[in-house]
Amino acid sequence: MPSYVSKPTPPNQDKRWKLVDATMRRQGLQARGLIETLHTVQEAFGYLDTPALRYVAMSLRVPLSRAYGVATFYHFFTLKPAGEHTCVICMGTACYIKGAPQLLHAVEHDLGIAAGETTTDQKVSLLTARCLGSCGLAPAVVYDQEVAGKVSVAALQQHLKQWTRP
Amino acid sequence: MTPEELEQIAETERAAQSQFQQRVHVCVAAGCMSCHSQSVKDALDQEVGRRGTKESCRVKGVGCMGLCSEGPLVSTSTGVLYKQVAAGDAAEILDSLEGPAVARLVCRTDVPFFQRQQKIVLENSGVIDPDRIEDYIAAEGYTALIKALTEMAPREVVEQVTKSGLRGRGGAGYPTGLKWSTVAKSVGTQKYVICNADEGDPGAFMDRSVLESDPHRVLEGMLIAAYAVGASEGYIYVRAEYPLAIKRLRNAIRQAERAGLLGANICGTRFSLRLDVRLGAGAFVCGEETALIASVEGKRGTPRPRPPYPAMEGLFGQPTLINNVETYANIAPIIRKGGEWYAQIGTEKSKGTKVFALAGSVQNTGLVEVPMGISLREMVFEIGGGIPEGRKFKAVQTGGPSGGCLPESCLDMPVDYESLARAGSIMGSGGMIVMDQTSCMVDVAKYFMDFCMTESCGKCIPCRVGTYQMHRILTAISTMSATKQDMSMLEELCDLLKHTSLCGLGQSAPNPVVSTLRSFGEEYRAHIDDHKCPAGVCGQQENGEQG
Amino acid sequence: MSLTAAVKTLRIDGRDLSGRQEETILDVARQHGIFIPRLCEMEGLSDVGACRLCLVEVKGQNRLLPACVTAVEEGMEVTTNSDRLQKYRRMILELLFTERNHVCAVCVSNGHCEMQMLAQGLDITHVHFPYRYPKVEVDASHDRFVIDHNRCILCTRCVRVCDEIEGAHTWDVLGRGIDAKVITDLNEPWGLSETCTSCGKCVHVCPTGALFEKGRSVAEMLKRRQFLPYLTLMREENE
Amino acid sequence: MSKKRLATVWLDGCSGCHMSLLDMDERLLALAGIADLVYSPLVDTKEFPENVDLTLVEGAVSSEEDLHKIQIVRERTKTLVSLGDCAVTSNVPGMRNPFGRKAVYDRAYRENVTFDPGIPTQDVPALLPYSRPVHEIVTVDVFVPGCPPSADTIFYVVTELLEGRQPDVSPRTRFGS
Repeated sequence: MPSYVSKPTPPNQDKRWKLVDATMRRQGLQARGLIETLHTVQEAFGYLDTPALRYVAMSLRVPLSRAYGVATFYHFFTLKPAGEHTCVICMGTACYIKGAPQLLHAVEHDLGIAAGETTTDQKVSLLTARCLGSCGLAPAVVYDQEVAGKVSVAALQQHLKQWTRP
Repeated sequence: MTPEELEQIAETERAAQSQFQQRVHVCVAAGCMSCHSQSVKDALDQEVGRRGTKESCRVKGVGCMGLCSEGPLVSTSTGVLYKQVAAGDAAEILDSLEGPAVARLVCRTDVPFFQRQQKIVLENSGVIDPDRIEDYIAAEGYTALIKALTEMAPREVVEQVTKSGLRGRGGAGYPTGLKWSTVAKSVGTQKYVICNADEGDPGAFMDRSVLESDPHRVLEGMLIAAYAVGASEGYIYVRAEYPLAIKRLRNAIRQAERAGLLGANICGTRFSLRLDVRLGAGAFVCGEETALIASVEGKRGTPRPRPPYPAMEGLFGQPTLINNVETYANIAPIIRKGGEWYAQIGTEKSKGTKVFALAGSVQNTGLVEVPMGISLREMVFEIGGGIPEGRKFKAVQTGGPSGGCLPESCLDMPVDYESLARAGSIMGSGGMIVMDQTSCMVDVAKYFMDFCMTESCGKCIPCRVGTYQMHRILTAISTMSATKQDMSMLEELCDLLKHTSLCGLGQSAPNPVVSTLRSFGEEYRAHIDDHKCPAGVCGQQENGEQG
Repeated sequence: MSLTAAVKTLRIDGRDLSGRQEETILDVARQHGIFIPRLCEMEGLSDVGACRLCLVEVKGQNRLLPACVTAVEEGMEVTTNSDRLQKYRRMILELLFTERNHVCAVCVSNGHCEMQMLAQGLDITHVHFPYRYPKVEVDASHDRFVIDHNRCILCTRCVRVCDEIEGAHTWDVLGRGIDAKVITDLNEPWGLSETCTSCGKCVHVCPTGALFEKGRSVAEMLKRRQFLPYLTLMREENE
Repeated sequence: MSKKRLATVWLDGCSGCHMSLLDMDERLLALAGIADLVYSPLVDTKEFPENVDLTLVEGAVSSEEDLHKIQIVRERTKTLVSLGDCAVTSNVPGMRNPFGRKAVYDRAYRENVTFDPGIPTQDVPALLPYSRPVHEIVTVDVFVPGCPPSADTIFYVVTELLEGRQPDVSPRTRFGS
């Protein structure tokens, strides 16, 4: 890197940046490693914020706007921190025809948020998935990391109650 | 690794396996894992330990056994398949290895769901431990690679693939041999092989299952392909939503590298291949090959016009071969047994078998591999076991958002590329969703249009704005507020998107609408003329006003 | 390679024409005064084939081909202006008009807007698809320029000119599908951009009134594009 | 030949199209020779009459009153012309659409009002959720974009239609013209 551009430094002292640096080195600090690096950032920090994007972009020598364009093109990436718990409702075809819209409707109603949002108390994030590939178990829901199959509205509401209990 | 060394590993592994008089296989693919099959396996392990029978009884985690709706599935060396097994059933199952089967858990295997299948791609699924390369090698794994490297010129490999009649299993059905020979003939400083494992169709989980159940099979296919076309670098582009598949794939790559089956100078030849996993990040359009390439390059996954085709100018501007998981998984057996053997299976123009993810309103949902040319009726009513709860069949959807809904009159049609296309759908990657009288076809069309609208990359105008307008009209129809003009607009847009969109996503986005209009036009008319949804799915309009 | 092999003869709208093999159908048509509508293509920038207005019919091909990226071939027979093509072009333009809030009457580019001119040329007297009326913003934070997203058609000329000619890559596209929009840097106000050189190239390649100079009246806000062929030519000379 | 029955209607627009109509100057007399102006903001008729041959509509459909009016106009008119960008595209009246009806009411009757703020419920017709082009409400036969279309254009279109020909509008006017 030319001397007139200083080497980018991580946004803060957090040790997790070492993981990010390792991914970037593995990608040869090249622009082509952008998506892989964003995956690492999201895995480590839960989301991609502006300082993180700036650091990754500068390190990989990717234009800032391109980094932002990539981060927002892919729906797997999120620019906002997720809640304490996440509830993912599968909207795959099999789940859809077996009642996923009713599940979503019930959660949106109970939590007062739309898919893609987090409750104001930061307790629960509600997400939808294109297809979890658990079509044999439709409709499927992921509570935090755990997949549940053949979910009913009542069971879902019950589960959410445990999370939202003060 | 030499052929002799490979044989040695296979021998050792087979000998080790034959020591066990009793074997219990527990499915640890994602379907059963989500019904807690890991705890079943742990319980079995514990029980074996408690009984002190570790020397004679082997509990093994294996890949998908197919009947996902009845999981967790467990099979035993006595030839019994158990369904919906819980951790508490461990002792009884172990008892049954020396006595009568546990009747309440038995899953019948003498039914069409199992009997009608013909397994090539899935031959190791549910049999071998996906986390152990030795198990794969013991099942003739990597012998096709060794055969290709030591006995065949790259040209001969391409010839066998061409002879097999294999066509791309990702959806479009382009002849695989032809693709390979184009890449082989292309000139570049570096060639690439890419495996498209960005299984994006909602309702399809074939590729995930193959990667979770038999990852080495895919690696072997890619290795043979790389050898045939002259590539020395490759990428497997997997959905980030498939963590288990990614884990097993990464593990398989490490094992293959350690065994000298991947990396530099494979098996002592001049052939080298470096493989890396690339994670998709939730963009359906990246199933389109030019978009996938952009994504592997770390860019926004937007497609570009073809030509130039990736076979000439692909990844980093170099000749690139892209096939999907199932296509690669077919390669090893083709090389092992010859293209002619493969070409005997299936129909005249659609050779071999196809894996389908059968889901929706059928008794048996899960993964099945059948010869091409089987009828839809057999798929739904024999293998699928028909429609549950005495409901009436309405349609079967194939090809996901690019496919169509086939009505009852199509049931006796053979399942092959041409027949499905003629009927207004496509083979697609293999999702097959059965719908009964409780599904509204307008609602289904709206569902897929919503999918296409959200997944449109936004680069070309017809797809970006056209899918929005079509979705608006379908929403109006399903809320009983559409007019006849809306219907003619919908048909105009179907025509526009099909002929002017930049890539396959936009060009095929109208398919679910066109196919439902063709076969279920009366449902659309009922919504518009009588303000009624025959299936009782669609509601009245809520007054939608902004601000 | 012999000179003759590098020259292709083809027929466009019944006229026998020739072009060099690296030229596109659009290049050759343009040289001979045959007008093919387009909004994303611009001489001097890379081609993306995105607007789909330049689709043409080529005999023997069952799909329509974008003239801006289709290389000429020997014996090619091209139709640039059939009823079918006109119908598709009208629909595509109409879709653009519905996408954001294009109010020609109050637009700084009224009278010299490429989209407005194309619409008139294609006999579009009204838009038969319903308008979308999205709420999108105007960013006037830059001290010399404004971006009004209401008028943006996502042709990405600004993105390309900034990357390929100016070399700053200040612009890119955020999100996807109907929600996509052009952004500067990390989606920050343009005026705060640390990469923008304020060269104004983006403003002058913009086909509509989405990008414009502050303080210019409608009559003054003419887009000047001479720099593009000039810079391209000078660079080729110096290579 | 009996004279044709001509009408003009003013919905949500600035009246600029009507001004442009008046800009025909002496040609208005020529027009009067072939048609009677049976309804218009320029004449003193209260009720939109039956059996109108040609109606020029200025303005977008923005309020309950506009909606009611245009439906009657359509019923009683043979050839309906959307005159000007507001009628054709909703134009400036449509610029409120992205913000929603409530924001418009608040700005007009609360934020900018010091004396007795509040949304009127009498005498002022209620706004529709969106201000929309005429053809999204009723069938329109001829479209004449322009803001406003020139007097020449209007004269040309009206005479062509009155004499039973289809006018070719595009070469003479366009959106925003």
